Amino acid sequence: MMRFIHRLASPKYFYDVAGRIVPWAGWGALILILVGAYWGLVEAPADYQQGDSFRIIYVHVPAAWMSLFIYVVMAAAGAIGLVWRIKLAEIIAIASAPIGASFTFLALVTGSLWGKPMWGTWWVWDARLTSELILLFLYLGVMALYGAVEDKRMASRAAAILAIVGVVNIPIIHYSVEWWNTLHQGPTVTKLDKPSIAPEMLWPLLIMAVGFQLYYVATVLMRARVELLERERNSRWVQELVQPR
Amino acid sequence: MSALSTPRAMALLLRRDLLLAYRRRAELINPLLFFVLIATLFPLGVGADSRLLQTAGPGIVWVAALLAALLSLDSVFRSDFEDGTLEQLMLSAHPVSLLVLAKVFAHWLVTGVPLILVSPLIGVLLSIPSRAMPVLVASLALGTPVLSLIGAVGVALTVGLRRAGIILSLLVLPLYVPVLIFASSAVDAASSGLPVGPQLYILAAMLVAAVSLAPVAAAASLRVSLS
Amino acid sequence: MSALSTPRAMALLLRRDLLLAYRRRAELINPLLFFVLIATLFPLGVGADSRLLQTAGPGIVWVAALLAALLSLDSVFRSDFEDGTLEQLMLSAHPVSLLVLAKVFAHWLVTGVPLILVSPLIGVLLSIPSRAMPVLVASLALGTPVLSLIGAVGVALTVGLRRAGIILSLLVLPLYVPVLIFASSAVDAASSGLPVGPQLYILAAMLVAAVSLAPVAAAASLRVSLS
Amino acid sequence: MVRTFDPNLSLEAADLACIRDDRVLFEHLGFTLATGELLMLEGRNGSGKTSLLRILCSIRLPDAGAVWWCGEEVQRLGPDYHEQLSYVGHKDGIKQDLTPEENLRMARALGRPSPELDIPEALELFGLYGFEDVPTRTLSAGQQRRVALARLVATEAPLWILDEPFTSLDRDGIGVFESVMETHLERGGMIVMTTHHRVALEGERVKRINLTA
Amino acid sequence: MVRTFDPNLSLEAADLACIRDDRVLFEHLGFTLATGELLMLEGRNGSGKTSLLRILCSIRLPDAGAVWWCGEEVQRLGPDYHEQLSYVGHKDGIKQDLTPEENLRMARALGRPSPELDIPEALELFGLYGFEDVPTRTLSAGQQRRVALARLVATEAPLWILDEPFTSLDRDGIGVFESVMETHLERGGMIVMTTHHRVALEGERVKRINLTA
Ligand code: HEM
Ligand SMILES: Nc1ncnc2c1ncn2[C@@H]1O[C@H](COP(=O)(O)OP(=O)(O)OP(=O)(O)O)[C@@H](O)[C@H]1O
Ligand SMILES: Nc1ncnc2c1ncn2[C@@H]1O[C@H](COP(=O)(O)OP(=O)(O)OP(=O)(O)O)[C@@H](O)[C@H]1O
Ligand SMILES: [Mg+2]
Ligand SMILES: [Mg+2]
Repeated sequence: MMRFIHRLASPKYFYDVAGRIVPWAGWGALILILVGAYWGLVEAPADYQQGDSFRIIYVHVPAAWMSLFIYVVMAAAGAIGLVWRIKLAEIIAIASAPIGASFTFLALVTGSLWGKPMWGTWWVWDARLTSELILLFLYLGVMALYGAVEDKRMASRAAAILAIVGVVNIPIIHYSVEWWNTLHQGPTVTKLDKPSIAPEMLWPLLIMAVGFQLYYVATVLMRARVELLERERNSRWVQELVQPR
Repeated sequence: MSALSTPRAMALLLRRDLLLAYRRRAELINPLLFFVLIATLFPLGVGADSRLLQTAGPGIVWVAALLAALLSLDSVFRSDFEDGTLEQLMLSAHPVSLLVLAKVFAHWLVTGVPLILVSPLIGVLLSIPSRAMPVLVASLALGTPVLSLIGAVGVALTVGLRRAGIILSLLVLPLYVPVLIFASSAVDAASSGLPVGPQLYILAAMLVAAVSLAPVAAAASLRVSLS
Repeated sequence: MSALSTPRAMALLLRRDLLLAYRRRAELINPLLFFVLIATLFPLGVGADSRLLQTAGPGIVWVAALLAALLSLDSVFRSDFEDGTLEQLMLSAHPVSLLVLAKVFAHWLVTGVPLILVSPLIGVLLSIPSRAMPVLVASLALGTPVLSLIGAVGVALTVGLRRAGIILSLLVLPLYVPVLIFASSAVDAASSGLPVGPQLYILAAMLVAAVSLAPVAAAASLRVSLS
Repeated sequence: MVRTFDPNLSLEAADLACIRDDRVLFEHLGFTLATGELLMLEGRNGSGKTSLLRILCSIRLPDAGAVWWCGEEVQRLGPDYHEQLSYVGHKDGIKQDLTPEENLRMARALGRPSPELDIPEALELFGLYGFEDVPTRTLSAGQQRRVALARLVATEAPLWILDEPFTSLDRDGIGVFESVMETHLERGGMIVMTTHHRVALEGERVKRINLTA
Repeated sequence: MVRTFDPNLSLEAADLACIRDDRVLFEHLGFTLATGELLMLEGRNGSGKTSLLRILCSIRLPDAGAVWWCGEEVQRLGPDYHEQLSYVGHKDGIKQDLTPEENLRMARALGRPSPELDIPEALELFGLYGFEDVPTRTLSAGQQRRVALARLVATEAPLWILDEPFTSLDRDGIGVFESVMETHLERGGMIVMTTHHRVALEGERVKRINLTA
């Protein structure tokens, strides 16, 4: 097991493995998202209260979940990179930031599109919405800090520290609907015992969620490979790789 | 002769920073002045409708406090970085996180405490009811150290960057938001005669967390920024 | 070869400052973000009552603009002072006041213009009615250059006098107040459907006065600060 | 043909005094410098060399006396005097975020561009070939100093005022800069400088003022 | 009786590498320094001397290799290693608003106070008598450098790491500091330094590494 981890941490091995995973994850994501979208947007029954506007749930909820999930991954990878000085972890962390920021943005946009018919306004300053907006700023902060530091090794370590500090925001987002009584929907899907949602609605939602996951895996590995090539451009294996054979 | 004990070194560092602040005593009242100016600019910009002011009052005081803290943050490490004394701190015989704690404490004494002292006056200017004043002071007393502590991490991360002033605010302001929300909601609640215990407890918990975590994070950030 | 013509030197200086800003393009959007952050902090602190926001909106936008200008001001001369390039400017073959004008113009392009462009968005967040948007934009277009110009004088004074931090706040913010008052009253008037001509004319007059006087004052202050 | 400067130029100072915190650094100091001459200011740390140079540049006002350029008081000449001089102080006076090339371009915009050397040549002369387009902040202390000195040859000013120009330079760098000064004097330029190093320039054209004495 | 340092101290480095912006500044660099020895780093501007010194201080991480103090890796020793060293870099590391005396007091708080010299004596040694209680900002460049160097003798650390300590010093100042280094080595101290000046210390105890080669 340790040997496997050690091998995976070697840049060249990671580069090859990631290269093989990317197409699988990419195609998987595409198929699942298409299936989920068809099922959700066309097949699933309309909600008895909200009519068709509820269908935005199939984008909003997975995107919102991803925005939280990716942040945790980023902070964890950052911490690993910081403590054990593993270059790959640093790269994964920094490659995640823009993806996470886009999902956050997507969650915000779909949420406020949904808010207009539901609450009659694009935006209210309630706890969940505010904390999600803060999440966007945190992502932007991580990216800005990374961009501002010249030496990329230092930059990723600085960005990692910021990401770790920002983790406090995650439980706030998640529990905000319970801690404060807010306009936003309480937990519907993620209640442990029994989800209070019809199974015909749940399945496409879960398929979309898995599709988004695979999309993340594919893009983060792609970004990580690029970043890796750039950082290791002087090493022997990269030189051999780009040498025309 | 062996090295001084760490608490003694911290005390000396605190003394040094206070001395430096005293040497620049004309600048000392700057954050304070800024605080007062913002709090008075708002009525000018917003118009002097006193019912409006009363609702907005606690928010304005707290936003002003937050910006005053933000503006004075730079002084925590910036000048030490520029003249090379920060390197000397990092190479000292004591744990860096404790030295950072001493520096942050000095910063709070110089910028936070005056705000607390002058806040009742501002409260009057913004027609905050007098029964809410003790809560206003208490929320500032619990909240401003948190601002200094979180800010120190941000400054430590950006100290190597030129013109970091604004990137700093991008990093730090999101983390300030919870403090702002709980503190101003405490004052709001007090103005309406509601209990304020929960909010103040949460602020106290934030303070404890910040005191124990922020110095470590700031020390790690400094190590990254300097190398 | 003889010296370049002064307009050409100004153009080159402008280009240099824009280039410097571009080099730090990650930081370029920062005054903007700061502006957005402040404008969002207020609803958080004040509470989300939309009627309240609507009355306070123009004031908040303008106070945010003013603070964003104030915070970014330092970059006009401070870093030039610290690395010695300001000395080189003072020793150049061209009138210093015109070089100052070029630098201030660069500052405005980098910090003021983005604010103007993004202000409608902030207006929406703060529920400013859409008929007042053009006036909001116009007031910012006339007002932000004045902020940069007045600020430049303040910074020119503070850059050398070590303890002049106080002068910056004392001198600059009060001078900003008229801009703030006329601009936010223009937006207020527009929201209520009243004519806004007088306020905008006054802002324009301020702009003309500032363009002609501030560079000279700033140049003189720099000369004092450096010796 | 090597261009030469107008042979009638002159820098004169009379009765200069500088007082800092009640301490008289120097008094009744005067000199005349003609084309092709070098004035070497000597003196211990804290004897007032930097203060004197800043007075000669007209950045600082003297506490007594005055400085004349070609017979006119420098305070009154203003930009016309500044056009004639290049100053390299203790601080390098370069922007860390710009590349050496951009820094020199700016210097040429503020002064008079040199008709002989363009920017790449000036950088090459100071051994900065290959570094012309990286941000100056990533250069070493000595390389940054070289950029500051390259400003002197990329612009054309008869009067150079140099405050310890050799700081941080390695031996090669010192050699290069000595020959640059040599050429400048031969072309009829003037130099006022301080240094704690021994300088290879000698002869009649080198005047010395010791501020410690 | 002159106190001496523990004779078993040693500073070792092996296989060090430093890479900046794709350029390998040095690789496979190693040395061992015992008590009483001086390591002189030589090399042209930009050859990586400052970078190496910062790695030795543990301010910067090496891109490969490691540094050991008495057999333990310095990254892991942390403050225990820092207690053993004094660093004077390109920047003076003094607060301009404090007086020289206050600056030294702080240095003694951060490191180990010297049992032999108190603060006035250390300042006197560097010719700063009479300047001990003015703000350091009003001192000249060379006087400020002297304050930074006085830190070395006001504290007691066996290992001195010096980046061009002679910058801005006049000849007197250089002489004084050379004799201070001499004494330090005789007491069993160690020095790692760079300079572009010729230094009067010679003999077996002086090792040299040239980074340009
Ligand atoms: C800009 C506006 C909005 C934002 C920023 C936002 C944000 C979020 C976030 C971050 C989550 C994930 C929470 C977690 O997993 O802990 C979430 C979940 C959810 N949101 Fe929204 N939301 C917005 C508007 C809306 C609207 C208008 C509705 C519908 C009325 C809605 C319905 C839901 C539902 C049903 C969930 C799933 C809850 C669960 O079971 O976890 N959201 N939203
Ligand atoms: N912050 C930095 N970022 C990137 N590269 C840097 C940085 N600092 C230095 N370098 C590079 O490292 C090289 C070595 O710099 P260093 O300061 O170690 O040189 P040095 O030997 O001390 O030179 P000098 O004699 O001029 O002080 C320089 O050529 C520079 O290009
Ligand atoms: N800003 C200042 N305010 C007050 N006094 C000053 C200031 N700068 C310098 N002095 C005083 O003037 C004296 C001369 O300083 P100056 O910098 O001219 O010396 P210098 O001859 O250039 O020395 P060095 O060889 O160290 O560069 C110093 O001893 C100092 O006390
Ligand atoms: Mg000097
Ligand atoms: Mg160096």
